[in-house]
Parts: sequence; structure tokens; C-alpha cells
Amino acid sequence: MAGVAVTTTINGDEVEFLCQPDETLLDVLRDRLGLTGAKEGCGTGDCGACSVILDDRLVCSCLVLGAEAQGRQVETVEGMARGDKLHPLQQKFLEHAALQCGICTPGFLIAAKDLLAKNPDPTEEEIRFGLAGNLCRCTGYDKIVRAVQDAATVMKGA
Amino acid sequence: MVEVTLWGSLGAAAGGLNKIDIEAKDIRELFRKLAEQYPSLEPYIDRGIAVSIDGVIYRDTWAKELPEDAEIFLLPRLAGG
Amino acid sequence: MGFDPRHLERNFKSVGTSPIRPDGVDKVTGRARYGADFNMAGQLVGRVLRSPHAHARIIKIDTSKAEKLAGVKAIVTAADLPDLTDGNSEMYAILDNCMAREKALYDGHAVAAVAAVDAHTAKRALKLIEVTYEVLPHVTDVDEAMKSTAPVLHDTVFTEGVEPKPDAPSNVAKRTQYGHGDVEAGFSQADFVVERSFKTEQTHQGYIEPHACVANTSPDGTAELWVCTQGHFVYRQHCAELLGLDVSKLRVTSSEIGGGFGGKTHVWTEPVALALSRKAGRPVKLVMTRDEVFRASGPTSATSIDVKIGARKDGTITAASASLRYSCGPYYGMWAELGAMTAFACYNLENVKTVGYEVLVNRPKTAAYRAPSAPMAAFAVESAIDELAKNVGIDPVEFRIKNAAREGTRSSYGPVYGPIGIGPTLEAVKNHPHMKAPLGKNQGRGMACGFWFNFGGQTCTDINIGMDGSVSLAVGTVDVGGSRASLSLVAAEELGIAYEQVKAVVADTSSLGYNDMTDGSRGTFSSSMATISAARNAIQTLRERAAQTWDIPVEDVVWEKGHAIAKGEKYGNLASLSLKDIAAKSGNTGGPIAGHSELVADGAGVSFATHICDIEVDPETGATRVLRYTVVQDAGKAVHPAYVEGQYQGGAAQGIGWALNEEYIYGSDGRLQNPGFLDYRIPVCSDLPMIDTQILEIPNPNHPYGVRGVGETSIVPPLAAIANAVSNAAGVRMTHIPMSPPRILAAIEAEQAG
Amino acid sequence: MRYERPSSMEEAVGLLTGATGTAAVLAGGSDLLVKMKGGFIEPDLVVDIKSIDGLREIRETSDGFSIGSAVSCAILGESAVLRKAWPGVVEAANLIGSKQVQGRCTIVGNICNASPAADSVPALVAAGAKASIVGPGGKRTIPVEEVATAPGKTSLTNGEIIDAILLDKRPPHSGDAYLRFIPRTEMDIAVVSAGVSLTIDEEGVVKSARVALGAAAPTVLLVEEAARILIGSKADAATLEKLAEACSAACRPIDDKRGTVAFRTKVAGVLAKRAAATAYARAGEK
Repeated sequence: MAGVAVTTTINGDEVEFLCQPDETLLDVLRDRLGLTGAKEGCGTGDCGACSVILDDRLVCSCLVLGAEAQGRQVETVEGMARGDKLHPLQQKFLEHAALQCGICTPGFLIAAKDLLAKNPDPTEEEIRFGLAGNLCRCTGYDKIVRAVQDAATVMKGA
Repeated sequence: MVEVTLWGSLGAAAGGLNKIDIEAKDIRELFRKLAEQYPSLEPYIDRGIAVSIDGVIYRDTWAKELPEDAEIFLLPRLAGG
Repeated sequence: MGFDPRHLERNFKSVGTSPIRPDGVDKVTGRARYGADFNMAGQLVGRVLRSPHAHARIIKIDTSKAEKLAGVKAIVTAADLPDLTDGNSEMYAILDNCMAREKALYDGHAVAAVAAVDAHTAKRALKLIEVTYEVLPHVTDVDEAMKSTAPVLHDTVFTEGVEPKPDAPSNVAKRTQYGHGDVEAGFSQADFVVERSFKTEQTHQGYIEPHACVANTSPDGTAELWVCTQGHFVYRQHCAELLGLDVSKLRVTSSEIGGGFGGKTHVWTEPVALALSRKAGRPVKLVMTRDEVFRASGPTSATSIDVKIGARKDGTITAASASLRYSCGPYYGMWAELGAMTAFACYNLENVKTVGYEVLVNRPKTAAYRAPSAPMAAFAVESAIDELAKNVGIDPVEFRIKNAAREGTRSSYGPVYGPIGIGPTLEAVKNHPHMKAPLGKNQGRGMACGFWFNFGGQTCTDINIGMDGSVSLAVGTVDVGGSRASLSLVAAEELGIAYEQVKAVVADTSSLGYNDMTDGSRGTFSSSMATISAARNAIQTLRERAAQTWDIPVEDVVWEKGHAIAKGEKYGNLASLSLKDIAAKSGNTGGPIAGHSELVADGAGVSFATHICDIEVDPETGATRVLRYTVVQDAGKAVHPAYVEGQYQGGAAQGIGWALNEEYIYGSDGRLQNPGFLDYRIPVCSDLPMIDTQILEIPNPNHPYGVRGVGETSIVPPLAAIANAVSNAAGVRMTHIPMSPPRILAAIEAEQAG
Repeated sequence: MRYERPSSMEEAVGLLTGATGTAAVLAGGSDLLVKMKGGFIEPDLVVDIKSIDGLREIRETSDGFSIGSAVSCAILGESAVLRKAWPGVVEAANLIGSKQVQGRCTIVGNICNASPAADSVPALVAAGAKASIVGPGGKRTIPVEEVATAPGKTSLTNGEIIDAILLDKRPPHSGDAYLRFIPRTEMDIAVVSAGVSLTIDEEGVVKSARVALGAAAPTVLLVEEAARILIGSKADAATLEKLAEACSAACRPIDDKRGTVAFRTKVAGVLAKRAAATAYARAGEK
């Protein structure tokens, strides 16, 4: 299988890679670029652990081919903090104990970031439906929802 | 001498006994004597037996002493999630 | 270690607060490394070939074509994992489950594995392996499997626990019995008797992280394994035994674990990865797909339970009995036995009898799932209790209060209880505003109780004090839900220093003595005991060093608030020495300062919870909606309250999923129909309300701070609480879990049809 | 496997026509990549149509709307004019999968996947939507209900690609609605579903109607009897009950992991009557 050469932007940095044509963006991020923040929980778009933002759209990177990233902007959990300053969502997830095992956390953070970008003042119901594509098996979602609510408040004030 | 209560299936394996009086000062001695006096219990002991002493379950500690007047109950060694 | 009653009055400084966890920043920035996030130079990709048949004799495995494929570096079958278990039937079951020997016993059973240079090649190689099967009749249903006409999985299994020994092999591996008194006499005194049969379907722990490991075996007999596990010492033991390695030459590092809930308590693919690595002479990474996780890891039992409970007019239960049939997968287990032990544990019963049957079926090997076996038994019993209360005409909470076990009650599984929390949780529920909130049309409220034993076990902890006064805490119980935070709080509490001064890590198997796995709600309970003991050992050394510094007898040095203080007026001019002061001079006073503890943390306190929930049912479609949910549970002492709440909420959410939608669905061909998160429906964010919690603290008399395990009990009441709520909302008693919309609608229509 | 990203329809059709082995069209990929992952399909060629001019646009034409086949359902949901004209179609499209899937999936992919449970299809069929097809033999337009012929099978021939879905302009006093049944609140495939589109007169009497059911038969069912019951009525309770019965009677579902025959049959009627009530209310608002 001939490789596909791809030039893309990840977390603001231009990146070039060679991938197999049937390789997913998730596999490229994890196995070729060492960005293991996005997780593979299912590989079929059902758990959201591999969520990334692709040109301002929240997607499951397991349902995107690496080749499709050509010329586009990819945002992963590794790009959320600015230097040593955590993103308000990251900070609020910590403060609200919104993670236990933490495997779903990167996906939730990315999904919540996308949610708040499009709806800075969501209701609880909007948060719950907005994050329904991300499975968490530890927390029962209670503390995740509270963390997102709190982060929204902080971000509005910022 | 302590009085030891067996759980249902263990009692059946011991020939239908519900309680056994046994001379044992600690859990180690209890298991040894049980195996000597009731060879049919050996597979159960090998698989793991927990000892409840006054309601506190001991799964591993052989050296735990068995007070004369204590409520001693044998249970299978449990699994958890 | 006994409870120190001074802690009742004592104001803890660290314990009882909820600081940010030490592994938190890594987890929110994507830096934390889980099972699949680790790689080694030269690593190969491992993949497993699995049986498409529910039950089949393996006639022949021809790997010759796959071996010839360029890039294939090793292929293993059962022949490469010879039986070294020496008559240990539990280990043999694990071995046979890792790689099928004579027979494939379920859809998904591993039959061969390959290591290749990349995933493509590994996948192609699997297709080139030719397995000749003789397909055998199968049975997946627990009741069907018990029939004399059912296909028998093992002709060597004769029901244990019945006299005389049966003369024909059967799928009933074992019969167990618990109880006391005379139930027949008890039922004859009853004015009301409820007798019902219940079924629950098989569910999966549903951890989001699939099993993953990297194995590296060296020709010199040493090996290393990076793996997500609830117990790396246990995995080391299993792998060493199955591969014939020296235990101490196998170093196992537990990665961050992306959920386990009991499913990562014994090995699945890890011995296969090591065998592949041994054969290929290179590291092998083996990650299960989600499909493999569902088909071939360890879900919980499917059950079929009969319950009979009788009560007098005044509401006193006179007798209770249950017959419990639990599926074990193809191998012997003690799942029904746990159900039989826990079924009536909440109640004070004069006459009680439970009988459990371990049933072998062509499904994956059953593994522990959070308070294993208790939720199903509680569903049956708490449903019957609710119905009985209704028949007697007493409020369900009052009825339970009247019959609740208390200190001194002989439990239904045998021992007499010490101080326990069932009564207080019921009183708290009775007084909870949730119980008084109004309900609308098609809405119903249910409540139920639950019990779990909690375990202790072998535990080993090290404390090492840095020269700058910072403290590293090495624990051997895998952190599944924030225990590094709670154990750091305990270390800080004992040493009298700030939480931030402590850094907790989970040590690998070569750095610490043996630890049992994190199961049975034992992580914080056991490791906090070892941490307290290790800290006290370190304090002893700190006092000695201070005494040496001052040149006074150590008996005159006390440790208070993180400082050594010379006690006595004659030492009035000696300024106290902080931990930091002493650590700074440790090189001159005898070398590094450390505290160790190796212990068996016995005396785990039993745990009780009572849950309340409100459900709305759409009578035209059977759709349900959880409107409100409240958890009340005894924690003994909540070390890190936010994570205790998290355990309560998480267990409740898993229970809600189990109650309403989660189930393994097998086709008539014996194959699993829904091995994915699309059709194995765990609750999503929009399915749930906020989950209110109330933490009660009834000290465990066998822990210095009174701590009880908190991890598991929260999954026990939800099945029953929701069943009671749905039954109240729909006006028909639900007896089959999950209460999926088709089942609810069918029940409503059957009721309407009379 | 080869990955190609053509910039024109001609090029795309040429690639597909000239392909040896299995060729697949990639728009959103939310079905294709899942099938590839599971090994159900191993394409030799994947043609990504997202770079083709116009395929990612929603155009308002003199007759109505043309929705390019690479328009994601998220984009569809953000179209105010479409939401106003065809709220039922948009809500159906927005029910497919999660937010993550919405960012990728397309209604054309949903149609071509040919699942009887596809969410957008009953709503599109009720709306009388048409598929514009480009192929080696030129262009043709067919009703959406004629695309899927059986589960997983379509009437598209070798080299044909749907380039757009066409929806009519709405006459005044029209409304549509789509409802599906899923066990959870999100993330499930429809167990059964119903789409209703109707137009009423000034007096509130239904003049025209179309009712379609999903997951009730091997392909989406257009229930003409149900439409006849609605037409001439004011969607009163008795009419809606008759409509529900007609829909249930038309069902030919199967028992599977998602639902039973009895459940689907009953609930198809319930959803159809509820969707009809919503569509009727919407028609009254405009």
C-alpha cells in the first residue's frame, strides 16, 4: 500500500506525516505523532474518547482518515493548556473531581470546549445532550456537568 | 476449645455438621485440625476459607488468635470487583 | 489496627478534605499514560484469532500459510502455552481461557495469536490461519443449561456440594447453601407470603479502556510487562505461573487504568503477549478491540432467581428463602454463592435459607463486576420486600426499618454483625426530602437497600522522605478512582505535614512487596492502613534522629504537627525540629529516612447503602426517564469526600444502566449480537439526572480512622430501586432486568389484557 | 487501498467507473470507516468527494433547496432557512449519532447506507425529497424512497454518485415532523421511527400528507393509507388513533437486538400519531 503524504496543522503547528491510506487520524496522532491524549475506546465513533476538533467541528478521530487531514486544522487535548496555564475546563475538571480513571477526560474536555465555543451559556440539559457522544463509566456524569457549568461561568467572566 | 460454625455447603461436606468443637488457639491450628479430623474439608481449605471472628472477616492471617468465647464462623474466601 | 476512638472528637487536618489529585494534571492534559499509550523500540503488533463458534472441538490449527507471510514474526497456539498449572483448577481455567485447548467454549474464545511488524500484516495473518472445528451443540441460557437435556460443556464436571455425588456430568458445577433457622416453620407463621421468580441478563463492566499491554521477554529468562490492570502483582503471579517464569524476574508496571470495576482482576491476553514476545524475541504490544472486550473479557453472570418471603401482620418477616442460579461462563466460579450470601444480608431474620447454583454456559468466563453477584440478588429480594410491604400495608421504608439488621444480628451468611449502617441509611432515607417530593402522572418512586462485604488483604507501602522534606509515598494497590489522593491525605495526616508535600505513586512489582489487587473496595481501606503504619515507622525514625541531634533519649521526643518536640521542662530551650529540618540533616544522622509497612489489612467493615429514585414511564412506548436519584451510604470515614461521592455516583450510574438497558444479547447461533457501545447501551450524559449523595460515617472498629471501603456497594441497590420505581409508575411488577422499553411495554399490555 | 480526492464530479465518476475491485465513496465516513474497522468492507479505492465544488453547499433554488451530498448534518442544522421550511427533515438529520458524528455524517450517506433504521430517510420520504444522481450515463433524479432497495443495497449503478438532495419549496400552512424511538436519549439507532409531512388549508383541514415509517420493514415504508386518513381531517384525536392503527397495520418489522416485532408494530403507530400532531401544529403556525 502506497503511503499518503499529508501536511496539516495540529494545535497550531504545521505537521507533515506519511500514513497508510486507510489509517485513521486517531492512529496517526497516537502512533505516528506521539499524541496519545486522544484514546481509542471503541474505534467506531460510539464513545468519544478520541474526540478532536477538525476545522472547528467536533469529530471522532477514529472516524476520520489521516489523509483527510490534508490542509486542515486539528486541535487535540495536548493543545488546550497555554504553557503551564491550564484551560479553565481543565482546571474545573480537577477542582470538581470530574474524573476518576481519566480515560474519557481528554475527549470530554475537547467536546466541552467545542460546546462552550458554540454555546457559551448552556443549560444543564444542553450540556448533557452536548456531551452525549462521550461515554464515562466512572462518574455518573454529575461532576463532569458541574465542572462544565463552572468553567462556562469562569469563561464568560474572562 | 472453640466452637466453630460452618457455612451450609462446608457443613454438608463435613458430613452434615453445622458446628464443630475444636481445640485450636489460632487460625493456623484450626485449619490443620479441620483437615486432620475432616479430610473431606481439605479441598475447601485449599480453595480458601475465611474466618469470621466476632463478625470480623479474616481472609489471610493465620496467626489470628481464636478467643474461647468468640463467635467463630467459617466462610468461603470471597472475590470482589 | 483497631479504630482509635479519639478520632471521633479529633479534627482531622487533611483527612476529610477534597484536594486536587496528584495525577490530575497529567490526566487533563493528555500526558497520563494508559495501557495502549506505551511503546517499546522494535515492538511488534499482536492480534488474537477468536472462535466464531459458541462451542466447538478444535480438530486442527494450520498456521503454515500465516507463517509464510512476510512480516509475521510469531504465531502461538495452546501448544505454546503448555499446562504448567499442576492441578490448580483456577489457574487452569485462566490458562484455557487465555488460549483454548481442546475446545472453543464461547464465541470469541482465543484459539491462536500472531505477532507481526504492523497491524495490517497481523490482520492478514489471522485470516491465513486455518482452524478446523467440529461444531458442537451449545447452550447460553442459564435455565436451559441446567436441564438434563442441555449440551454438557465438560464431561468432567459433576455437581459439587450434593450428596450423594451425581453419576452424570452436568453444567451445574456446584450447589451451595447458607442460612439458619427453619424456613418452613417460619413460613407457617406468616400472614402474608410473596413468592416470585426473577431474571437478570448478563452485563459488562464497560470500562472505556480496552485491555492493553506491552510484553518484552528476554532470552535470559527475565521479562517486563506494561499493562492496565487492577493488580499488577496478581498479573505477575499469573503470568509467571502460566509461562514458567521466576516471579521476581518478571517486572510488571501498572499503567494508568481506564476503568476496571472487577474486569481487570485476572489475566486475559497478557500471557499470550508474553508468549508471542518469547517466540518472536521482540516486544509485543497487544490491545483488545472493543468487540474483543465484549466477546472475550469477563462480564457478569446472567441470573435466574426465585424468592419467597413471609411476614406477620405487624410487618415482622418470619422467613425468607431464595434459590439463585448464576451463569459462570465455561468455568467454575463462586458467583451464585456470593449471591446466596448477600441476598438477605440487610435483614434480621430468624429463619433464612439461600441456595446457589453455579451454572456453566457457552458465554465468556464470568469475572467480578463491582460487588459481584450482589446486585442481582438484591434486585430479587428488594423487589419481593417491596411487594410484601405493600401487601402487609406498611410503608416500604418503615417495613425495612422494622426488619433491618443491627449490631448483634446474625447475618444471613453466618457471622454476627458488629456496628453497621443499614439502620442509619434507612433512617436518613426516611427523613430525606426526596421521599416527600411530589410525583406527577406516570411517575413512580422506588427505594432499595444493598450490602457488600468489603475486603482487606495483603498490602505493602513505602514512605521515603526526601532531603528537602518532601515525601514520596509508594503504594502497591492500583489507583482506580483517586486513591493516590486519599492515601496522600492519610500520609499527610499522620506525618503532620501538608498534602502538597506528599507525592504518591503506584510502584511496580520490583519496587515493592506483594500487594493483592484493588478489588473488594479495598484500595483506600487497605493501603491507608499500610500508609498509617509506614508513616508511624517513619515517625519513629524521625524521633530517633531528632533525639540524636539533641543528644537526648528518644523517649523524650514526641511527634506533633509535623515536628519533633523535646518533652519536658529541662528541654525548654530546644526549638522543635520540623520534618524538613530533620530530613535536611539525615545524611549525618544515619542516612535516608523511610518508613515501611507490610501487613494484611484484615477487618474490612461491611457496607450498606439505601437508594431512592424517581422514574417516569411512557405507557404507550415503555420508555423510561430517570427523574431524580439519591444515594445514602455509610463510608465509615470519608477520606476524600469528593471521590467518595464519585464512587457513589458512579456505582449508581452503572446500576441504572444495568437496570434499564444493558444486556448481552445472544443469537440462536450462540454468537453475541451486540459487542459494541452502539448496542450495548451504557448510560450517556443525557440519560441521567444529577445524582445526590449523602455520606454517613459509622466508624469501622477495625481501622484507625474508621474507614470502610466505599467502591462497590453503590451498584447493589439500583436494580431494585429502579425496578420498584418502574413498577410503581407502570402499575405492574417488573421481574426481568434490564427493564428495556419492549419488556416494560409488554408487561403493561399483559396487565391491561388481564 | 488507494485514497483519492477528486475536485470535480466528472473526475469522481471516472475514478469509480474505472476502479478495479471494491470502490467506496467517502463523504462523512461515519458508516464507511466503521465498516472498514470491522473488516466488513475492504475497499481498494476510496473516493473522498468533499473537495468537489458545490458539494458542501446548501443552495436555495427557484423550486426549493438543493443540499450537496457532502454537507454534514451539523451544517444542515445550522441552516436557518432549511430549519424554517423543513424542520422535520432537519431534526431527523440532527438525530444521527453524536455531536462528533454530526460534524461528519451526511444525509446522502444515511440514504446510501440503506439501513431500514436510517433517521433522515423517513423524514425525507415524507417530505417527498428527490435524489439527484450523476453517473457515467449522465444525470437522473429519483425519489429518495427509490434509492434503497433492500438493507445495505441501493439502486445506484456502477459509477453513480448522488450529488444532491432536492427538497421542494413549502406552500404556506405546511409542517413536517420526525420522531424515532430509542432506548436511551442519544447515541442509539432507531428501533422504529415515523416522519410526517402535511399541508392544511385556511380552515385547518389537511389537504395533503405523506407518512413514512423507519425500521418497520426492509426499507423505509411510505404508508399511503395513513396519508388518506389524515387528508380531509383536522388531525383530531380519533383520526390520529386511526392513523396509528393504519401505520401499525402496515409494519413488516423483524425481531432483533434492538426491538421485537410486537414493540415496533405498536410504537410505529404511537410515533406516527405524535409526529402527525406536531406536523399539524407546525402547519398551523405558518
